[in-house]
Amino acid sequence: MYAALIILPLIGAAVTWLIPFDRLRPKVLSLFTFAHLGITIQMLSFTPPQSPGGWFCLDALGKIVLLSTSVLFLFCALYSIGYLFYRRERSNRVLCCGLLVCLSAASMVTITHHLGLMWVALETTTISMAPMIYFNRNARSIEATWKYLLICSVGVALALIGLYFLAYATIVARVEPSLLLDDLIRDAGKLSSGWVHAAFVFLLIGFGTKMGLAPLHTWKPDAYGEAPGLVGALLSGGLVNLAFLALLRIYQLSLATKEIMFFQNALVVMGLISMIVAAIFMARQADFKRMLAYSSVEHVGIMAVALGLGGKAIFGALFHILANGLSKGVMFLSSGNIHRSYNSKSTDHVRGALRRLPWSGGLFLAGFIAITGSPPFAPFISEFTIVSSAFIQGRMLVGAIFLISLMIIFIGMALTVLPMVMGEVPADSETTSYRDTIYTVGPPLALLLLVFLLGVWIPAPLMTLLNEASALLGVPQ
Amino acid sequence: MTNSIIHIFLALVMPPLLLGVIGKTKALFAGRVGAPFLQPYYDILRLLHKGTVFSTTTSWVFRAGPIVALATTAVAALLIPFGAHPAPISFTGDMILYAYLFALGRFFTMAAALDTGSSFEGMGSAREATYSCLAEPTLFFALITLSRLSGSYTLSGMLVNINFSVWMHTSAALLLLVGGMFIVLLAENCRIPFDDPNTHLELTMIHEVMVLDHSGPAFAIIQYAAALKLFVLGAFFVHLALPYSTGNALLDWGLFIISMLELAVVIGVVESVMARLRLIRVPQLLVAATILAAFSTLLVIR
Amino acid sequence: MQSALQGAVDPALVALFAALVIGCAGIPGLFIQKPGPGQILSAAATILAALAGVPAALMLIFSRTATTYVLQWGLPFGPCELVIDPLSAFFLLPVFLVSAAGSLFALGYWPAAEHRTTERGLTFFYGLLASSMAILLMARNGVFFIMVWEIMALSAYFLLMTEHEREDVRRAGIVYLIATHIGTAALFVSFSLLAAQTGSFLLPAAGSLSALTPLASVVALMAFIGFGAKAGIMPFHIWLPSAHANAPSHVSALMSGVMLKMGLYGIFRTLTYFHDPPLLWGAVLTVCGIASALLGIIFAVAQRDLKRLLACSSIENIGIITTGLGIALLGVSSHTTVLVYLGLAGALLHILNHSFFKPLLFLGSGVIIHSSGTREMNLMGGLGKGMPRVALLFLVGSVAICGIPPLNGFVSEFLLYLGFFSQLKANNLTYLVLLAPVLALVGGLAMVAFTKLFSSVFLGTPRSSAAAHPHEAGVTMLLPMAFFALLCLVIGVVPQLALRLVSPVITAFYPQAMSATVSTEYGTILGRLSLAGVLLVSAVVVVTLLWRWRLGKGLISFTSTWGCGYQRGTARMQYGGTAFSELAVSVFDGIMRQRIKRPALHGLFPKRSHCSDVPTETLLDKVISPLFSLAGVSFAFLRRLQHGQMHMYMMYIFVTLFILMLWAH
Amino acid sequence: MITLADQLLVLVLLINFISLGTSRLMFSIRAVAAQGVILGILPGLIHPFSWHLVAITVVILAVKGVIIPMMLGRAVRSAEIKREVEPFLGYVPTLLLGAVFTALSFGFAGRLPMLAEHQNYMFVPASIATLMTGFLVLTTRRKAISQVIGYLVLDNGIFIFGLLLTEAMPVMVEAGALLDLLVGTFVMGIVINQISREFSSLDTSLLTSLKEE
Repeated sequence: MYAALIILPLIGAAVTWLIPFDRLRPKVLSLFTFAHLGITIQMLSFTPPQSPGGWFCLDALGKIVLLSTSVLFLFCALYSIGYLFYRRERSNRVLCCGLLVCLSAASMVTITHHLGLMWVALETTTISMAPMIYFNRNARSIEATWKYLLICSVGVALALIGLYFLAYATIVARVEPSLLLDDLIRDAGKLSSGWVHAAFVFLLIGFGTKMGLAPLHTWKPDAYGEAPGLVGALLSGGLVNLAFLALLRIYQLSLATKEIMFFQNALVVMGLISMIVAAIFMARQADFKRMLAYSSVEHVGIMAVALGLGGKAIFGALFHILANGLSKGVMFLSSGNIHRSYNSKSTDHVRGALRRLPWSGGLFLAGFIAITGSPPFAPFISEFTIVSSAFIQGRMLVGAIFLISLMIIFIGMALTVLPMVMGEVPADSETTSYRDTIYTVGPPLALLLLVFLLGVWIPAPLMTLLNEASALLGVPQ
Repeated sequence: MTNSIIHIFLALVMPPLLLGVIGKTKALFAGRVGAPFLQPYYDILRLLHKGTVFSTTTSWVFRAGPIVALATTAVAALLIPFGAHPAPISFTGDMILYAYLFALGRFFTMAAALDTGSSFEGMGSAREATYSCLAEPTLFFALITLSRLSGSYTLSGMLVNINFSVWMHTSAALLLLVGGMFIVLLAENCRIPFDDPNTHLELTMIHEVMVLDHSGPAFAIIQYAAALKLFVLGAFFVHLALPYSTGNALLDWGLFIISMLELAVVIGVVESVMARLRLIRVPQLLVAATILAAFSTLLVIR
Repeated sequence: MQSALQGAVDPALVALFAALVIGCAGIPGLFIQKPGPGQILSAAATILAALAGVPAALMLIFSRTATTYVLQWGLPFGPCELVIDPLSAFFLLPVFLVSAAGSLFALGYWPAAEHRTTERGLTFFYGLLASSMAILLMARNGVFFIMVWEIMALSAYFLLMTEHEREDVRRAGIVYLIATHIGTAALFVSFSLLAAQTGSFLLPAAGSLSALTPLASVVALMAFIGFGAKAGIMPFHIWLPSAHANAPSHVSALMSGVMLKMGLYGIFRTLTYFHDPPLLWGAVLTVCGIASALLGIIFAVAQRDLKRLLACSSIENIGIITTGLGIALLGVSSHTTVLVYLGLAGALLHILNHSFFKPLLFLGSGVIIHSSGTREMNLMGGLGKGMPRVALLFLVGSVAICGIPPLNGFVSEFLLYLGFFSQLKANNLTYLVLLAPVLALVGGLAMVAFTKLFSSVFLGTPRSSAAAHPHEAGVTMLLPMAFFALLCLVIGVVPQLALRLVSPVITAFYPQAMSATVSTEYGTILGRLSLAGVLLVSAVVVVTLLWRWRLGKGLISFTSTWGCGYQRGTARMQYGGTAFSELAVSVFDGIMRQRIKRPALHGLFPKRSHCSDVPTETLLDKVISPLFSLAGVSFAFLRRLQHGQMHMYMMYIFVTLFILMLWAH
Repeated sequence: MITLADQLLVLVLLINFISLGTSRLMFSIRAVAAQGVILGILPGLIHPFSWHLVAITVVILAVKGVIIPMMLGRAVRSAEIKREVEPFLGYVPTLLLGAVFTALSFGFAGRLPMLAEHQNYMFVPASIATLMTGFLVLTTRRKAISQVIGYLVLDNGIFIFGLLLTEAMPVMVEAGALLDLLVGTFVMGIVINQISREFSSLDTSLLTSLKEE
C-alpha cells in the first residue's frame, strides 16, 4: 500500500518521460494523479498498519496533508491539460515528469515516520520543483530558479544538521540511536536539552525556509512570480504544507521533551513577523503573482502562529492546511488564466478581468474573498478559530497583531485585486488567443466549490480526522 | 368652556389689530397720522374679494402654501394659553407640537415660494430656512427653563405658572429669557431689525418676498396667518414679560388684551427707532439670542 | 384570532421559511436564459414571502415569547441556535416590508430587458442580502452570526458594484468593503471575548453578564465599533454616503432602510447581555448619537447629489436612534424607568419610521434619476408637473423625515423629546435636557435639507434639458412608494398603535420599565397627539374650502411669474439647490464646507464662464486619505528589504539562526 | 587512528581559511575538492571496516573529489572568469570573521554535552566551524560560483558531524542524503551554466532584477 503510493507516481514519471507527444502527456499525468488520489482515499478509509520497523506509518497528520496534496495535484494536473495547450511552443516533458516525481516524494513525506527519510523526500521535492520554475526559460525565470534552489538547499541543509543534532542527542543519552519519530518521542525525556534546543533551532530554520516563514521567505516572491500558475499553486498549496508537516513532527517531539515553550514562542514570533512582512509587501503590489506569493507568506505565518498558540488553535492550523491549500489553488490557477489572457502580470495593465474573462475573473475575486477569511469559505473557519482561541487564551497582544495585520493585508489585497477584476478593459490592452475553457476554468471552479463546502459544512470523517490529529499534537479531546 | 370660546374668538378676531397698532405707533413716531387701527382688517377683506393671478410655473404646492401656513398657526393658537387662562388643548409635551407646527407651516410657505421659480422668492426662502433653524434652539431653551421653573410639561402649565413670585426668585434667568425670546419673536415674525415688511426692495426681504406671487384670497390668508403668528408668539412672550394676573376671569382677559396691545406698541417703537440689520449680522444676533436663553437655562437647572 | 392561527402554524417557522424563500428568490433567474421571467418570479416570491412573514412577525411580537430552533451544522463552534424573540421579530418587519417593496420596484426601475448583463446578479444578491438580514436576526451562535453578517456585507458589496464600470462606484465599493471588513474584525474580538466569558459561542441571555469586568467593557467597545461601522454612527460613517449614493436606488432603499438597522440591532442585542451597564456606556452612545445626528444633517444640507443627501440624512436618523438607545441605557444604569421606556420607545419607533420614509425617498429618487438621468439636483427642477403623483409621495416622505406633524417622524422624535425633558424635575441626569435644543436644531436643518431637495427637484422650471421631459412612474414603481407613504401617514395619525407594537420589545428586556401606569400614560398622551393631528388635518380642509369658495367668486387669470420688474428671467436664474443651502452651510463653516470655485470675471463684458461647488468629506479627505498615503510611503520604504541581493538573503537566514540560538541558550 | 582523523580535521579548518582567503575561483574549487577528499577518507579512519563503509567512502570521493569540482571548473571556464573581484566584504575582514567564528564554534561545542570518546576530539567544533565558514562565503561573495562553493563547504561541515553518527543513521538515509546533495549541486551546476549563457557572467549581483521597486 505504502509502496504503491510512492511507486505509482514514479512509474507515471517514467511513462511521461517516454511519451513523445506533448499533447498526450498532460492527460497521462492527470490519469496518474487521479489514480494516486484513488489510492489516497483508499488508504484514508482503510488505514494500513505500520510498516515493519516503523519507517512508514500514516497517522492523522499525514492523512490530512496527503489528502490536500493529492487533491491539489489532481486538479493542477487537470488544469495543465488546458494550460499547456496554450504553451505549445515549448516541450512539457520535464514539467509533467517533474510533477510526478514531486508527487511521489510528497507522498513519501506524508507517510514516513523516519525523520531522515522525511528530510530526503523534502529535499527531493525541492529539487524536482526547480526545473518547473525554470519553465519559461528566460533571464528572470533562471534568476528565480537560482535563488529558489540555493536558498532552499541551504535551508534544508540546516534542517539536516538539526536532525544530526537530534541523533547525536540520542547517542549522548545512551539510548538506542535512531531518527524514528516514535523512538525519539519515547526517549525524549532522556535527551539532553542542549542538543535538543540546538536541533529545534536548526530544524525550525530549515523547514521554515522551505515553508517561507519571514525572514527566510526571500525566495518566494521570485519563484512564485516567475513560475507558471499551476506550479505556483503546487508550491504554495502543496510543498508549503509538506514543510509544515515536518514542523508538526518536530512539534510532536518537542511536546515529549520539556522544550515546548521555547518552540511555541519561536513559532508565534516568526509567524507574526511573517504576517507583518506580508502585510507590508502586499500593499500596492504591482505584480499580482508576487502578491499571491506574499499572501502565501502570510498564511504560513498564520499556521505557525496557530501551532505556537496551541490548544484550540491547533485545530485551526490543521484545518488551514486544507483551506489554504485549496484556496491558493483557486487563486493561482485563475491568476494563471488572467496572466495568459492579458499577457501581463502587472496590475496596471490588467483591468476589468470580469468583463474579459467572466469565469476566471470571478474565480479570482471569489478566491480573494475566500483567502482573506470571509465566510462562507473554509479559511474563515480556520482563521476565526485561531483568532478566537488567541483571545480566549488571553493572548490579547498576539490576537491584536494577528487581526491588525489581517486587516492591512485585506486592504492591500483589495486595493490590488478589485481594480484588476472590476471596471472596463483598457482599450490598449493586448489581445491574446486565450479563452476560458472547461479545462482552464473547471479545476479552479471545482477547488472553489470544495473551499465553499468546507466553509459551511465539515464532513464527520474529516472532523474526526482533524480531532485525532490535534490529539496527536497534545490537544485534550 | 366659555374661556375656550373667548380664546378662540380672540384668536380669530384680534390678530390684525396688532398690525394696526404697530402701524399706528410707527406713524406717530414718524409724525404722521397713519392708517386707522382697523386698516389690516380692511386690507384682508379687500383681498378676499379680489380675483387671483396664478403663475403658469406653479403647481398645487404653490396653492397649498398659504393654506397650511394658516391651518398650522390656527392649531398652534389653540395650544397657547391666553393670559391666566389655560389653553383649550393641553397635554404633556404640547410645547413640542407647538414648536413643530410652525415648522410645518414654514415648510409649505418655502415650498410655495420656490414653486414660482422666481430667484427672489428663492432668496427669501433660503433666508427663512436658515434663520428659523437658528431661532429653533432659543425657543427650546425657553421651554426648558419654563418647565423647570413650573415643573410642568404643558404650555399652559408652564406659562400660567409664571408670576411675580417666580420673577422674584429667578429674575436673572427670566430677564435673559425675555431678551432672547423678544429677538426670536421679531425674527419669527420678520419684523425690523430682521426684515422690513413694508420695504419695496425685494432683494432685502425675507418673508414678504416669499409671498410675492400670491394674490387675492390666498394673499389675504397669508396676511391673516402672519398676523395670527405674531399674535400667538406674542401671547407666549407676554406671559414671560408681563405676568400679571388677577383672580377674576374677565379681568384677566382684559389684562391679556391690554398686554398684547402693549407688546404691539413696543414692537412699533422698536421698529421705528431701529434700522434693518445687514443680512450678514442676522445669524449673529440669533445666536446671541440662543446664548441668552441657554444661560437662563443653565441658571435654573444648575 | 392570533391564537387560532398560532395553533395552525408556528409563526417562527413561517418567518424562517419566508426568509429562506427570499434568499432563494433570485436563483431561478440565474439559469433562465430569457430576460424577464426570472425577475418577475423573484419579485412574486419575495412579495408572497413577505405577505406570510409580516403577520408571522407581528404575532411573534405580540405573543411575547421566544421560539428556539437548533440548526444542525458541521462546524466546531457548538450548537447553532435560531431564536426569534420580540426584538428579532420587531426588526423582521422592515426586512420583509422593504425587501418586498424593493423587488416590486425593481421590475420597473431595473427591468431585465434593459439591463441584461447586470439584472441577474442584482436580483440574486438582492434576495441574498434580504434573507441574510432576516436570518441574522434569528442567529444566536456568535460564529453563525458573524458568518451571516459577512454574507450580508458581501452581498451588499456586490449589489453596490452593479455598475462597476463607473470609477466613483468602484471607489465607493472599496471604501465600503474596507470599512465593513474592519468592522467585522472588531466583531471577531467582541464575540471571542464573549465566548471567553461564557465558555460557548452562544450569545448570552439577557442580563446574564456583569458589565463591571474589564473584559466586558472591551466586548462592548468592540461591538460598538463593529456594529457602529455598519450602522454609520460617527465617526464610522465615512463609507456610507458614497455607498448609498452609488447603489441602484431600490438597493439603497434596502441598505439605508434596513441594513443600517442591523448595526443598531447588534448594539441593542449586545447591551441586553449586561444587567448593570455603567453610566459611561450610555453617555458614549448618547454623545456619539447626537453628534452623528447634527453632523450628519449638516453634511446633508451641503450635498448637491440627490442620493448623497438622502444618505447623509440616514446618518442623521441613525444618530437620533442611537441617542434614544443612549438615554435608555442611561436610564438602565440610573434605574430611571421612565427614561428607559421613553428612550427605547422613541428609538424603536424611529427605527420603524426611518425604515418607512427612507425607502420611500430612495425609491422616489430612483424614479427621479430614471426620468432625468442625473443625480445632480442643480440640473433638475419642475419635475413635479410631469410626475405629480411621485411629487406628492415624495413630499410626504420629506415632511415625515423632517419630523414634522402629522406624520410618523414627529411621533418618535416627540417621545425622545419627552425623554430628554423627563429628567428635568429630577436631580440626576438633568443635563440630558440640553439634548432637546440640539435635536431642535437638527430638525430645523433637516427642514433646510429637504425643502432644498424637494423644491429643487420638483418645483420651479426645469434647469436643464435632462429634466425637461419627466414622465410619471409606472404602477410597479408607484405602488411601493404609495404603500410606504400610507404607513407614514397611519403611524403619524394613530401613533398609539405603533406604541403597542414597540412595548412588547421593551417588556421583553426591561419589564421594570414597562409598568402599566407608564404605558397607559403615554398611550393617552399619544392619543391627544393624534387628536391634534386630526384637528390639524381638518383645519387644513376648512381653510381649503374657504379659499376655494372665495376663489370661485373672483376671476382667475394665469401669467408668468412676477420677476420683480425684470422680464427676461430664465430657468437658470432660479435659486438652485446649492444657492439655497449656501447660507445655512456658511453658518457651519469649518465643520462642513461647500468648496465653491467662482470664476474670476474681467472687463465690462466678461466671457462665458462657469462656477462649480464640491461639498467636502471632512473626515475622509482630512484624516483617512492622508493616513493611507502615509502608510503607503512608509511601506514602500520598507519594501527595499527585498532587493534581490542573494548574499543579503543568506545574511537574513544567518542572522535569524544566530538570534534563535542566542534565545535558545 | 582516530587521532590521525583529528589532525586531518585541522587540515579541513585550514582549507576553510583558504576558501575564505583566496580570490582565485579555480583555486578555491580545488581547495574544496581537497576538503572533500579528506572527508572521504575520514570515515575509514574512525570506523571499523565494513562494506557499507567502503561504499560511502567511494561515493564521497567520487562526488566531492571529482564530479562536482569538474562541473564547477567547466562552468568557470565557459564563463571565462578567473577571480572573485570586489567581494561584498574584503578578504582580510572575512578571514578575521572566519577566525572569530571558529573560536565561537569551539566555545559553543564546549558548552554542549558530549560522548566521552568524542570529548577530546574536535569533530563537533570543526563541523560547526566549517558550517560557519560556508555561511560566511555565502554571505560575503557575490559570484554564483563562490556561492556554490560556500554551499559545498556548508555541506562538508554537516558531513563532518555526520561522521559521529554513522551507526545512528542507517546506510540508506546516509546514501539518500548524499544523493540529494549531489543532485542538488548537480542541478546548481546546470543552473550556473544556464546563467553563464544568459548573462555571460556568474556575478550574482547581476541576478538582481527580481525585487520590489
